[in-house]
Amino acid sequence: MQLNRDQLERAYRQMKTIREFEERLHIEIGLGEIPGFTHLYAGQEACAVGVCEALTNEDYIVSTHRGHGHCIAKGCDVPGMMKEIYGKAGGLCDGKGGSMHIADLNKGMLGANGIVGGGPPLAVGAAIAARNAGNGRVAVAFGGDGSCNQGTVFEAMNMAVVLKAPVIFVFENNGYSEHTGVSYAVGSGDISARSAAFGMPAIKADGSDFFSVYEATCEAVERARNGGGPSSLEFAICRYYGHAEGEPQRYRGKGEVARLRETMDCLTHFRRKVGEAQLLSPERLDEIDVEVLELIESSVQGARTAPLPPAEALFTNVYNAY
Amino acid sequence: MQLNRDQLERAYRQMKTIREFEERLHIEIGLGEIPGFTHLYAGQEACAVGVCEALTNEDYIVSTHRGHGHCIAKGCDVPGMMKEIYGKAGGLCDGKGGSMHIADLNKGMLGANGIVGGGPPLAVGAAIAARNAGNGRVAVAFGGDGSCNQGTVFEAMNMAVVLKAPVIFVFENNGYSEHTGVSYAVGSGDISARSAAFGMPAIKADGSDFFSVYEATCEAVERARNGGGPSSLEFAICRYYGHAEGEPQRYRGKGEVARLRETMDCLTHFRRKVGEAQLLSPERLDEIDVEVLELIESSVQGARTAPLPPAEALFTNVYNAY
Amino acid sequence: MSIKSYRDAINECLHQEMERDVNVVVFGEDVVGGSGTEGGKEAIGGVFSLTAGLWGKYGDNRVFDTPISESAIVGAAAGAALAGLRPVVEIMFSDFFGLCLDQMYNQAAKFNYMFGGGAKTPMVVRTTTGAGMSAAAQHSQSNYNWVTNIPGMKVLLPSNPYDAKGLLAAAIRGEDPVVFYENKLLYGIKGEVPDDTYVIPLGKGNLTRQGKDATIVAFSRMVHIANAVADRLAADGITCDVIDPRTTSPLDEEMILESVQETGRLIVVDECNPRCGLARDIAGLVASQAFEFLDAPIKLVTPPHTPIPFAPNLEHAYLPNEAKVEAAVREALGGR
Amino acid sequence: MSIKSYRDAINECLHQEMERDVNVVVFGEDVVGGSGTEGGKEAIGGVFSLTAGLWGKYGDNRVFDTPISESAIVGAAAGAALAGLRPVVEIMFSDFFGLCLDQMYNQAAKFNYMFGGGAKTPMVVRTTTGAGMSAAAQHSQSNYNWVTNIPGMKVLLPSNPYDAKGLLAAAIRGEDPVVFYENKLLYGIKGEVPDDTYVIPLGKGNLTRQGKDATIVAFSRMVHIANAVADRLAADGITCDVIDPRTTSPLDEEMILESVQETGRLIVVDECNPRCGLARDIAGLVASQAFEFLDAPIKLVTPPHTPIPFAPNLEHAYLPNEAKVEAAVREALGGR
Ligand SMILES: Cc1ncc(C[n+]2csc(CCOP(=O)(O)OP(=O)(O)O)c2C)c(N)n1
Ligand SMILES: Cc1ncc(C[n+]2csc(CCOP(=O)(O)OP(=O)(O)O)c2C)c(N)n1
Ligand SMILES: [Mg+2]
Ligand SMILES: [Mg+2]
Repeated sequence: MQLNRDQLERAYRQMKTIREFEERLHIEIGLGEIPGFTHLYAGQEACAVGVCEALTNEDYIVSTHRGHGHCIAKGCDVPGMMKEIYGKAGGLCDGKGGSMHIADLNKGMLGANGIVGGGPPLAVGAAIAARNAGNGRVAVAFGGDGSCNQGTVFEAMNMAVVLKAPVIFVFENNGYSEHTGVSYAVGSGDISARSAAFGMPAIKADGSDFFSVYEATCEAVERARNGGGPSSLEFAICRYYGHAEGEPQRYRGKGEVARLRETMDCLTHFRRKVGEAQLLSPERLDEIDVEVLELIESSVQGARTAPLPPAEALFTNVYNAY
Repeated sequence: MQLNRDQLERAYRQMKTIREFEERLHIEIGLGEIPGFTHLYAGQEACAVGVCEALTNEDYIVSTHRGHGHCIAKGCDVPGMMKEIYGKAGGLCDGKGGSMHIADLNKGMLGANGIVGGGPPLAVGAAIAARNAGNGRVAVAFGGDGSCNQGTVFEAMNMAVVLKAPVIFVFENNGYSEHTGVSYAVGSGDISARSAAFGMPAIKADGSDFFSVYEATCEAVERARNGGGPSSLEFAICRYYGHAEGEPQRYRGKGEVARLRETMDCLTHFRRKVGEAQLLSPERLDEIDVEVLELIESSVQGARTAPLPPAEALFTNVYNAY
Repeated sequence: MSIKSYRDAINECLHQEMERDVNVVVFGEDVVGGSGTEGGKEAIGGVFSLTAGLWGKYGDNRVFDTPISESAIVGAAAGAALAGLRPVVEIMFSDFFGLCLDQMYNQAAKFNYMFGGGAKTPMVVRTTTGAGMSAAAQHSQSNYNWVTNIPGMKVLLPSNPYDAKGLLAAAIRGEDPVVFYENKLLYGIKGEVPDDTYVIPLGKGNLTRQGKDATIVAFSRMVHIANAVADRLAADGITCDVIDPRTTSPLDEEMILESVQETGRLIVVDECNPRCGLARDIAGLVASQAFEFLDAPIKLVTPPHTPIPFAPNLEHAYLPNEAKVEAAVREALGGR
Repeated sequence: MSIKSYRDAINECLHQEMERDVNVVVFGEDVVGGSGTEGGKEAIGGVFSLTAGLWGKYGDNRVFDTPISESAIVGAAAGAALAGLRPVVEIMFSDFFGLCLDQMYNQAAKFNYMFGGGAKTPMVVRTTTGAGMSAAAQHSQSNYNWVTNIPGMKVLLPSNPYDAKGLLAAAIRGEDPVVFYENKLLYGIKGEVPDDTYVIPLGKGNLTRQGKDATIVAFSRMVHIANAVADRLAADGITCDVIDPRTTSPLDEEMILESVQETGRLIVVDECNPRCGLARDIAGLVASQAFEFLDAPIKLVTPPHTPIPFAPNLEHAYLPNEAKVEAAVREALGGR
């Protein structure tokens, strides 16, 4: 589980890419450039990247309405994502899915999902496929603290235990489901204990610390690959923006977001840790920052200038064959 | 929680009534007298009666596909039940519901339910109504070991905790959901621990012992009436007949049912306990037995000779007002 | 009487009905907003602000947030209704009905029938419907055809602020389960709405335009399209009846059949996907019960048999619009 | 070729498809039966015995029982399909779709569209449909109209053993999600079924009777009623086309429209509740696309807009039957 230099650089690059992708979207949405509902992942980067760094390209993930981070962490093409979110031809889904349905099956990214709790049953299925193929793949079901109250999620956890399916249920606990606090909506308040009661190991970790996330995930992945069945991981993290863009966040504490950005920022943590351990130099990280910003800028330009999806796209892909 | 003589007699009478009702249905179904699917409650009587003895007429219960016992224990009219199960006019639901939908709202019996997991959300609602009315009523959601894997049941438990609703979730663990064993289908194997993980007290007791069931329920009812929110009760019990009538039970152990009838019978237990404690005499119990058999016989005769529902009943009761 | 938005008309109705009857309760995800947060309750007041101010007036027991548990929300409404309350619950998007339809289909809608009468289940499921906001495939759908199919459910589709208030009041005061579909694109439209309470009887359509050449039946937002087309055609000397049935179940069959008897031509405009949607339902009604009055093929204007695409240009092509409806009417009139 | 029951035809198909393709897996509640019991696995072999013998041949990984978790069953099928398997899952009664429709409606059916192509979701949801067993309001319903409404879902309604085997094979070998509705009352009927595997293309109707006076379109068990009526009327010199569309989506519109063009009269017999069901769907199709060929009002024979009553006499009155269909045909023929 020792991370080499390449891995650390990739991890930082991905976290930074997610951050800048979302910061830029925040601006673009404000300018009215982006159609539809968009849920930004800014603040939660260490979670997506820590989890996906423990996976291979062949492993599966199912995502949520807040899916950009998971996409980038799983290696999806960033300019293609931007086009998708702009609803343009050449987007990851040819502009037909948008932010809430962004997917790339070739990367094992089985889709963002507009249905809270829609993903975990899919992950159980993908895990069964992996089990049957004996290919050692695992499936990760991302979800939020709010999703853990949805019946489908409980069903999926129980079924994964019953079938010993190599699934990892990741709960990103950012404290809110829309405008409701986790302390209100989650009976017992303890998501992990609920998972554990279905008969699977359940670990809690600091989701703003890439290394904690990565380690917890590696353990769960190893168990899953070795036939040990499902695990549950709960990561405490913070959401920097509103539930969806355009939402005034009046339910948040005074100065809460500023404080979180100040004290809990995963990029700052990462920089400090790799700096202290002399693993990556600030200069190298700064270089990456510049490259990331260039990528985001060119992605936005690419998306803006991309053509609209052709009219006939309305009618295609309903069936594979009729 | 001390039971007086009347209560004990009533409890015995109800358990015996359920037993004889089901034994007789078993025969009638064999004779082809009863239409549809019927799930017999024989063997589980102490559970329904122990729970309902802790309730008043005003409290609510929601039942399952295996609902006859809950009905009788809640005080529903036995001849009316028999007519209903025969699909006759004058049945508890005018012959329109049948065994799987038998109900009597005047007795707080909100219906058997053909949907596994259909009932618990209803119980939460009834409990909210009680909470708002401040009338001290509670709602009991009966369910089986198999039902505890249904997402709706988890949702209901969590919501009851969140809303501090006076609900009692009763899991009658008879070891089987249809032809599947509880050890296979329930991840962790521990239904109560799963309830507890939602943040409510969860108690296990011997479901073949009326007194254990009654005591556990009293405790939960008291908590609920006093604003203490939901509880979960898991009772280990045995089912004497097949999942539904006509099913050969090849999944059961050799001689399992005979052994259970021999060693775990709730009526035998009850008789022994009240005998040892000299609370009710065997003679009195024998008298009750005779009365019960008479009631069942006359109910069957009444059902057989009752007229069919009138043709226009097809069209009534779809709406209260159109 | 004053000018109010569709949103405000609904909110006002909720306030007045809660005031009128202590048994009316409101719950759902974020209908209060802010539960369990530092900002505190009603920090937000409902995702689409339909329930704003209710908690402040009626308190915790009558207005409360729930976890994300659609089945339990609808089921709790049904159980509470059986036990004497009149719950008005919110399912944020009707697209989520696939998670909670059982509680409508097998429970609430059937109690009265299965129990042989005597079961009152006065509950309202408020939900949103309709495309046009680039909300993509899972947040834009129209599925009132499913619920219309369920005996025992009443289905309401207000197309304007006046109807929204009056139909909702009728739903809340009735004894049957109701699904009340609010069109997201209509929240901002304005119209005359009495300040006092009033009830629009369920099953009575609204003849929004009168004419003699063709009958246009349209649902929810489509009514506005139909009206605009009727107005434009009137300038060309073609006049149409436009019928807004307002409720799909019960349905004002009489109004539709009588109109077709006069005009001999029917155009149905509906946002459901075409197969087994409301357009074919109405067409089937008329083709079986007023066939002899029909002078031309029935014209159906619906989206195609595809999911709803995200890209705005595709979504626009997906939806019925004035041009499509006008073309359909002209075709029904043999190319006039 | 030999005589097999509808049940055995389905079971044989499952055996052959599992043999043919290692990616075919079967799971659901009690499809093996006996998991976690003393009697042991396959002590039972599926509640309706459709999956008997599969576990014994193909083992734990390919045939397994699940907990009572309909959403997770259908969702796991969709996820497994995306990841390369061809799951055939069982939802014991389609009446339970209110619990798991989301995974068909918002997930499986939409992947390919939402993801801009490239998503194959070859999965089959086998389920039961139909009244007539006194199984009452929650175990007798016909809801294939809902699923027919969903773009991306294919919907199969075999009416006989031959179709059951051939349609199921086509479903399993296709790349799209399919709901396969088995009529409980047909399990015992027998017919000629080839021993080898074969495929019936989806979207091709079956003309089960040929005639010139009227077209009867009927679904699932209703096909047998329609055939019997056609035979009886033939003795009176009235001949009918009887069309069994076999699949409601895709639908063989051509066969229906062509037949009506010849006969000028349409009767639709369907077991869905009437509103937004298949009867009005077909009527809407014909009234909009073959209106000029119609010589009489379209006749629809369906149950009433009520839940399904338990009492056998009421259930009998609820269902379409030969007398009702014959009366409808004669009425369409102006009382002949
Ligand atoms: C079934 C369903 N119910 C409700 C919603 C509306 N909704 C979207 S996201 C969300 C909150 C989810 O909270 P959480 O799981 O904590 O994820 P987060 O937004 O915090 O990432 C809700 C209620 C939905 N999309 N799907
Ligand atoms: C939603 C749903 N799924 C499946 C069924 C079929 N079914 C009826 S009872 C049952 C088993 C229930 O087991 P359990 O909860 O243990 O109750 P028991 O039969 O033992 O009383 C099943 C699978 C159903 N009726 N409803
Ligand atoms: Mg959250
Ligand atoms: Mg059981």
